[in-house]
Amino acid sequence: MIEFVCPIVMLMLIVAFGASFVRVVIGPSLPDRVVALDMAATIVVAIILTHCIQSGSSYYIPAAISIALLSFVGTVSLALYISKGGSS
Amino acid sequence: MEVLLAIVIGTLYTGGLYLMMRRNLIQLIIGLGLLSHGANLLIFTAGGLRQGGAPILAEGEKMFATVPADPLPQALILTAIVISFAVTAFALVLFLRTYQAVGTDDVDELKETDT
Amino acid sequence: MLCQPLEIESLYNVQMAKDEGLVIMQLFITNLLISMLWALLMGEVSVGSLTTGFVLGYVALVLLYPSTGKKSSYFQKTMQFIRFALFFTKELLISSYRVAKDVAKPLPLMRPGVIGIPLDAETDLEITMLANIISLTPGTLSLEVSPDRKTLYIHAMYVINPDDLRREIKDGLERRLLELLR
Amino acid sequence: MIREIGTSIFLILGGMLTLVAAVGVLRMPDLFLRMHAATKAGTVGVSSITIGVMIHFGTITVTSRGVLVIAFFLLTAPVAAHMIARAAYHSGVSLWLLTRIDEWKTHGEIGKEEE
Amino acid sequence: MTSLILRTATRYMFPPLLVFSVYLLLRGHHYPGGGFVGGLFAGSAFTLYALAFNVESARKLLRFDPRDITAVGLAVALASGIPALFSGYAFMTGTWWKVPIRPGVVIDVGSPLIFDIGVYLVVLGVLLTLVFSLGEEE
Amino acid sequence: MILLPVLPIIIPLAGAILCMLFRRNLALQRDLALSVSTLLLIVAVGLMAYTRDGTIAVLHVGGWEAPLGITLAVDMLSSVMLVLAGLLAVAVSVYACFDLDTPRVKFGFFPLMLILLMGVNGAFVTGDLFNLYVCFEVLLTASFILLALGGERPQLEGSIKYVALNLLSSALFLAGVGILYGMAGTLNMAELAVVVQQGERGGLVTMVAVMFMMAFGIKAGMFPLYFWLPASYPTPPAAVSALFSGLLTKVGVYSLIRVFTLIFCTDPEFLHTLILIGAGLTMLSGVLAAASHYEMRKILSVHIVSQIGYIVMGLGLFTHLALAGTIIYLAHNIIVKTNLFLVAGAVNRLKGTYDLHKLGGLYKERPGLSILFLISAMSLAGVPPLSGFFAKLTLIIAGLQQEAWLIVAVALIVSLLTLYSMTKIWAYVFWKPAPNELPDLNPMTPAAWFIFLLPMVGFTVITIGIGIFAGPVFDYAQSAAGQLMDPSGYINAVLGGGE
Amino acid sequence: MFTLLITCFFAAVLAPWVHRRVPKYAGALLALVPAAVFAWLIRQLPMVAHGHSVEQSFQWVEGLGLEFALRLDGLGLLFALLISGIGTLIIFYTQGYFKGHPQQGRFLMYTIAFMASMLGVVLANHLLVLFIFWELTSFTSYLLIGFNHEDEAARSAALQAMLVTVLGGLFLLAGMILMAQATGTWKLSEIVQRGAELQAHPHYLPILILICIGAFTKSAQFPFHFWLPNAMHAPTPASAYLHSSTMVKAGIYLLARLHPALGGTGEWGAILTTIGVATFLIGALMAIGQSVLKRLLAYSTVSALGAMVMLLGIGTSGAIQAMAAFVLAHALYKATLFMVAGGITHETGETSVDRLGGLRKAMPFSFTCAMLAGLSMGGVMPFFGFVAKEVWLHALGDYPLLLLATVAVGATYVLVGITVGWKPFAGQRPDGLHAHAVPISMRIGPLVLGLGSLFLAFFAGWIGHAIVEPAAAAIAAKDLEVHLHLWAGFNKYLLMGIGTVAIGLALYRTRPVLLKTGARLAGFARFGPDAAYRLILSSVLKFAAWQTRLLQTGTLRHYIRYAVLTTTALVAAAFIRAGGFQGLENLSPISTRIALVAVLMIAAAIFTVHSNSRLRSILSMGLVGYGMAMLFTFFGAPDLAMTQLVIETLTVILLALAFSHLPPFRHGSSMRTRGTDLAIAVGGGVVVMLLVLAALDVQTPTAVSDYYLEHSYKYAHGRNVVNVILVDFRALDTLGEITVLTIAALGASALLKLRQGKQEDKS
Ligand code: NA
Ligand code: NA
Repeated sequence: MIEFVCPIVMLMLIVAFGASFVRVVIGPSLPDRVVALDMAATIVVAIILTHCIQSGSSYYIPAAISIALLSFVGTVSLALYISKGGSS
Repeated sequence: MEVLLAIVIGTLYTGGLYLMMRRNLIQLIIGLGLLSHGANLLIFTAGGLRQGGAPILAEGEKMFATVPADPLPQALILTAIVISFAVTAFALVLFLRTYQAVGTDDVDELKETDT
Repeated sequence: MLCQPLEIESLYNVQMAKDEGLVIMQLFITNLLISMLWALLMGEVSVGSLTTGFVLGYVALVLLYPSTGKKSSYFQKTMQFIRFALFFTKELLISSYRVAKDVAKPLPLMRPGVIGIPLDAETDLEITMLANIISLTPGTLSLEVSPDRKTLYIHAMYVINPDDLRREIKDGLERRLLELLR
Repeated sequence: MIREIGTSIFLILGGMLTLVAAVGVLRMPDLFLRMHAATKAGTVGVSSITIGVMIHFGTITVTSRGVLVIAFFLLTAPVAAHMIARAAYHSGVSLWLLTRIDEWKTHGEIGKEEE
Repeated sequence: MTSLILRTATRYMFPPLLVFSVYLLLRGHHYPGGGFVGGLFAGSAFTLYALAFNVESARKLLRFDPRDITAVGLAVALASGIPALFSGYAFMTGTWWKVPIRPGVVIDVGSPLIFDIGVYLVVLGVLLTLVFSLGEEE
Repeated sequence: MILLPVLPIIIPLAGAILCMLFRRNLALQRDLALSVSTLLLIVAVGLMAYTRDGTIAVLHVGGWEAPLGITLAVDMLSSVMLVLAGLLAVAVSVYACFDLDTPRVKFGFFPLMLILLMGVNGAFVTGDLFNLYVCFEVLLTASFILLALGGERPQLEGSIKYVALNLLSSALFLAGVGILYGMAGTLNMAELAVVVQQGERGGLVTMVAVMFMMAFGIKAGMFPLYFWLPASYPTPPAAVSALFSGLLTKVGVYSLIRVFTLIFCTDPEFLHTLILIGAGLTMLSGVLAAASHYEMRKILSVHIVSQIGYIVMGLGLFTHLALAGTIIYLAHNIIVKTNLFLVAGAVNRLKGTYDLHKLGGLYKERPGLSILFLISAMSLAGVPPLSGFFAKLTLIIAGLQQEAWLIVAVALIVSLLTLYSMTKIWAYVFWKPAPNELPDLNPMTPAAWFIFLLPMVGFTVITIGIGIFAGPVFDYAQSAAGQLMDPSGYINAVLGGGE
Repeated sequence: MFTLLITCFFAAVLAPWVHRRVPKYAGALLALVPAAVFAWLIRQLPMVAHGHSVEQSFQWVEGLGLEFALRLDGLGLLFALLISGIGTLIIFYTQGYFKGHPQQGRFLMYTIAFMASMLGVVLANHLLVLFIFWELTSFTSYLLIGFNHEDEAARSAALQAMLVTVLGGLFLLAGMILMAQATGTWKLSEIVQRGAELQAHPHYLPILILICIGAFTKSAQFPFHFWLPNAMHAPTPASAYLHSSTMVKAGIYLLARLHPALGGTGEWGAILTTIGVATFLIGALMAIGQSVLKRLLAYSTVSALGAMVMLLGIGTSGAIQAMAAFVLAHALYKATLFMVAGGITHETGETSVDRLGGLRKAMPFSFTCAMLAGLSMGGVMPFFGFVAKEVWLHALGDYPLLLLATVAVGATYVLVGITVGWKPFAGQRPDGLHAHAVPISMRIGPLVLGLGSLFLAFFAGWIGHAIVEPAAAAIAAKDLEVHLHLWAGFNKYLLMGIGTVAIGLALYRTRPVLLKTGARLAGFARFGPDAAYRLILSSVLKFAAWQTRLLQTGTLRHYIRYAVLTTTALVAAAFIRAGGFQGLENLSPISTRIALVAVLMIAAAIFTVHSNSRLRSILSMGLVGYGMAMLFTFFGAPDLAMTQLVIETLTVILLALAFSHLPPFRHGSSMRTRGTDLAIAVGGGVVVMLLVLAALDVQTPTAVSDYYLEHSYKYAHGRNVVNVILVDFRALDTLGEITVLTIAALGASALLKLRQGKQEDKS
């Protein structure tokens, strides 16, 4: 069952990643792109977690935690950059 | 699969090289970034792709049951990633200082030392 | 000053009476210990055994603690917490569902707007938790706390009547949250 | 078997919600609306997948880490959204055409001066 | 300019981040992680603090000059290669000691672990040196 | 051999760490740098003595025998390079005490210099291809900073080109390493040599070899990849330029030699011919560029390029004698070029400029300094019986033996043009009367001046010494070249289980 | 001999010190050194005259076959005697010439060093040793010509002389090496015995040409003669020594020395005779029109050198004898004339003959010496010049044209002799020309040599037997008898000699006309070799500047282009050479998720490149990083995925921190530039792609990794093999890596702090 579900979910997630990707590309404003990138990071976490199930190994979870935490720090720094009037 | 990844690597190198030939310092940095991605992926691909598990021995086991991914390229890439991060960080500061000292970020204008 | 940095000692400046807080903490730790003991007794440290142990421990504490002659809000808080968690989970699910619906819907049906909510929450923790929970609940998203810390500006997807929305948040979310935290 | 079903349900739920969030980010007309989608559906989606993982492995280590992932997401997603929102607002990102009311603008002028 | 919400969130995220970094460091030999990622995490925690508050308070929180941390880390990493010499082995040969942490439980502590601690300190120091000095740039 | 081969790496590292810890005590840093350099020299001489009879000093770092861990292997070529690096370090440390501005020292000149040495030495001793990459990055990063540290416009502009091209080179290098690992499944150079020799698809290995040629070619400063060098080398203070000119490009050359004698010698018809063509173009292009400059450091810098051509020529000829010539040339060039930069620095210290048009009359004012310059300059030009003569002579004999007429003709013409450039400096700076009397900028006491000149005197003595004792020097070079031409000794020492 | 050379060099090094200690008598003291050499040589005379030679040899560079081998035979002795004898006198002369000059010590140093080098040239018995000393003479001559280094003309003359002679030296070196390879020995004494072998060798002609060019440049043969007159910027003692009697004869010496090995063939005769005659005539022709004393002498020297080459080219026994005798005669009179000319200029400050006159009263001594030398030069009885000319004419008996030329040129020698030896002293002294007698130290040299020209003629027989004969024998490599006579009887050659003198006198009469013609001839100098030298030098410099401008453009893009293009071209060449791929079969099947990620990565990379906004670019690169992380995840690399993500984010943070201080993208390149760049970049990308596929084509088992996987837990106590590699198997890499990190941070913070410090300084 899981062998069947995982690839489907994985494909959904990659499509989702593609959607965020498009938003990063089309913007239009800088915050839009940052939001999209943050979304992409979230999706990467989801993908990594799904891969954990698919491959049956839990070693990737720290990677998921890492990105969960660090994408936040990254987003904050970009947000602060925008707040300071940073241009694109 | 490898052919596909080779194309990705080629694209990354192409993009990196192209950006390094642009006139902005920042594009130079980004170019270096793409180049380093390309190099890492290259090591990964050339080292042989195994869709096996991670090279981590499970708790309580003494031997790998199935052949996992090749750990050596991974270690090499880790080192390379870190080095490229360090160098990128320094280059960034260098470019920042250059911009402040010279007053331009146009690489084409930075030619005083060559003449 | 707003950006006054805090010393590391004050990182957990939980706004509670000190002795009361200590008691709650003691009880919680006791509860945890009981749960671990249970897991060890069962010979299997797993999510299931620990949860069972915790529930058992809680029941035991509820039964045994009054016999010490003391009183604690631990039990009340725990129940409040559980209730809040359930409420929050429900809101989360609803909000996700709403988003799914909205994403599928034609756009012109939305009526977004930015409104300000007067705050009863005072401490940093209260304000932050409120803002976060607002962001995670359906149709609303926290934007900014006013510099005087009296107003929270939020973005809402469906602003039919701003005052209704304000009331809904103040009576629903803020009240429950402050109950739990105070 | 039950475990497997549970895992699958949470996995599918999570995948769908994440997809919804991403489509929302793509489709919604303005930044704030996009953030609604990303923050809520995204967080719930990834949390759901995490629960799936927790159920699948069922060990204490995986569960505790899963809890950690969820907790971090619940804590960070709204804060990040808030940071972007205020940054966007300050940098003058325009609201959607149909936005009805903007109290921040009317009230906020005073606050801005104070800063 | 900083946000109250961010500051509060940072205060609550900071200790877990540090703990997580140490976890990554210590478990790195057996599980994904290690000194490098661990150090980056510790550094990220301080970076977040510097972003949420300011560089000065982050420096105060750190107490040591990040450059000193770097140097000490490098020294630790280098020194981890030396114990082997006393036993007549080549430089950097792993030396392992059995350390009883509880009765009946003995863990292996080796010079590679010390090396990894050095890496952790270096990475922490480096990241903070970069972030602090860039953040202080006018 | 549990320690010796790794000492050239860890001694400077330890020194650098101490310097970093005592960030504020500049005097201590200076003393540390000097003592560490001296120690390095002693260690290098020790290694040289150890490897003198053809033994190869092998250390399996971490006790992991080759090809599992990183194996350090010091042969005669390595040890001579180590000795030269040590000499240079001592000289530059002494010189730097006088010539460097306080801000530069304050912001870490000495630790950076030591780290640079660590990288350089590491490149000389390592027997592992990826470790070589790491060593390159160490020395490159240190050099980036040393270059840019002045913060002046030319230094920054120069370092941008330097950084960009050297990072490009690193990317090529890394790609080469990755591909070679993919092909051979090992990173140990000795084992790579074995695998590549046995491999069936030598042609594809040649492709990788070209990548390495390019990567090292950029670092070595070969045509048409050298343009970062004239843009950057003349910009920092003389102590730094001297360090760079003496060591950095030479590491590139060393790596070329190492890799193209040990691993990629399956297709010399293609590869070594390419190297030979590159060598010719390099020496010609460099010397022509030198002829068109009127700034002391610039002339010296582009001459580095030209000299690289000579050094690489021996590798391109790929005979025993030619490699011996390359080794002598390498040693000669490190000493002489460094010395010329130091003298240029001394001139600048006196007169505040490197511009040939603005300088003059120094022969009258400073005969001692003039003679130091003249001897080194003539040695560079190949005037007998100084070191440069024997280096060139060996290469030319080797070239004529191979009937490589064209490269010999180029080499001879270039040596004439080198003479032209050197006499140009001599005529403008020392002979010509000063256009307007420039006062001594930094008056020094005679004692200080003497110590300041000491490194230069030392190098000059060595230049003459190599000429006079050309016999033993040549014998050493020939034995070293023998080790390179027949790498089986190296391979056996590394793979044979060591001690 | 070795000791002699060492002593000489040592004396040279000590000269400045000696001068400082005893400024007044430095010359006299130092002259003792060459005098001692001379004495030693005289003692060897009998032995050498009997056909023996003195040899000495030390190993120097065994591996190269380089021995420090010296050999004194007849030829060497002739030259060595001249070098040390005239050297003694010149050094003594210097004492007066440079009286009170602060740099006299330096001059003495150069001169003695030169002398030692020159001795080395004629004593060397090893090609390379000869070459080494040969180059040293060029180098010391550079220092001597440029002695008045504040004078621009002196510097450029010094450079010219050096470039020309060193250029020749390089040809010579190549020739010597080829010769050694052809004969299998470096030893001159052995090479001269292998003439036949050498002449049969396919490299014979190249060797001959290379060596001739070397000799011709040194000996100022046409078309390389131009440097010699220009070298007259040297102080007179140097000119007298180097440019008349010694250095310029090094080339002659070399040709003479190699005559047994190379000579006797048609090529040898043709080359040497042609060039020799041309030089002989051109030198004489140019001498006619000169009025500057030293240039006049210089051109006549050029001519004389041509004569020597010509005689060598003829190569008969007679010609060789004549050459040897002429070398001696020429050295004696030419050095004298130079020294006298130097004396005149020293005392009057005047350089042109035509502004001189009537000095006989003021400088009677110089007048005497000048007359002695002038007469010898003119070939008048009873001077040694006459003796030499007799033999010379004899030797040319079979060559009527050359005889004619010799008579004509001989007449110009007469003219020169009179112009230098008579003209300044005769007639009226021009107004304002002050003169004193030269000091004693400046008298000895001219006197000894002038008288030598006279007395040697009377001992011609003995000289012929003791000195000329061994030299000629060495040149010819066979025993021959030399009979020199002051009076050889009344024959046609005597008549010719007398005729020569007569024509010379007539020429002197018409000198004003000749000068005008000469001035007109000088106009042709624009097309002469001197002009060619300047043209070549300036063209080389122009070309150098052009190529430097062309390549070193200062634009980073161009440098990257060169690098990428070269790499692309060469790798592609290697690929074609390798014959493409052969076994790309064992590729893994394509999985959808990886294909999707790959496509997204390519798209992200393209957008990174294409974006015209820096932040968009950075964010897209972040997406590439995420893609990398996903690939790492799919292919079993959790550590990598984690690190990649963390680094990616941190890079973005650092960039965001730095961006506040950097401007947005402003500068675009033209469409065409971008197109070219893109094409080049694509080339680079394709090459890398090919390389990856090449790596996959050569799949080999990865033994190292298998060991790691098997043993990392057992021996390194770690389950995470990647981490074990990093901290144990390859910990040294990691140590290097953290060092890079450390200094990068150190450097970045230093750069930033430096600026802050600078701003504080300003305010
Ligand atoms: Na997030
Ligand atoms: Na492979």
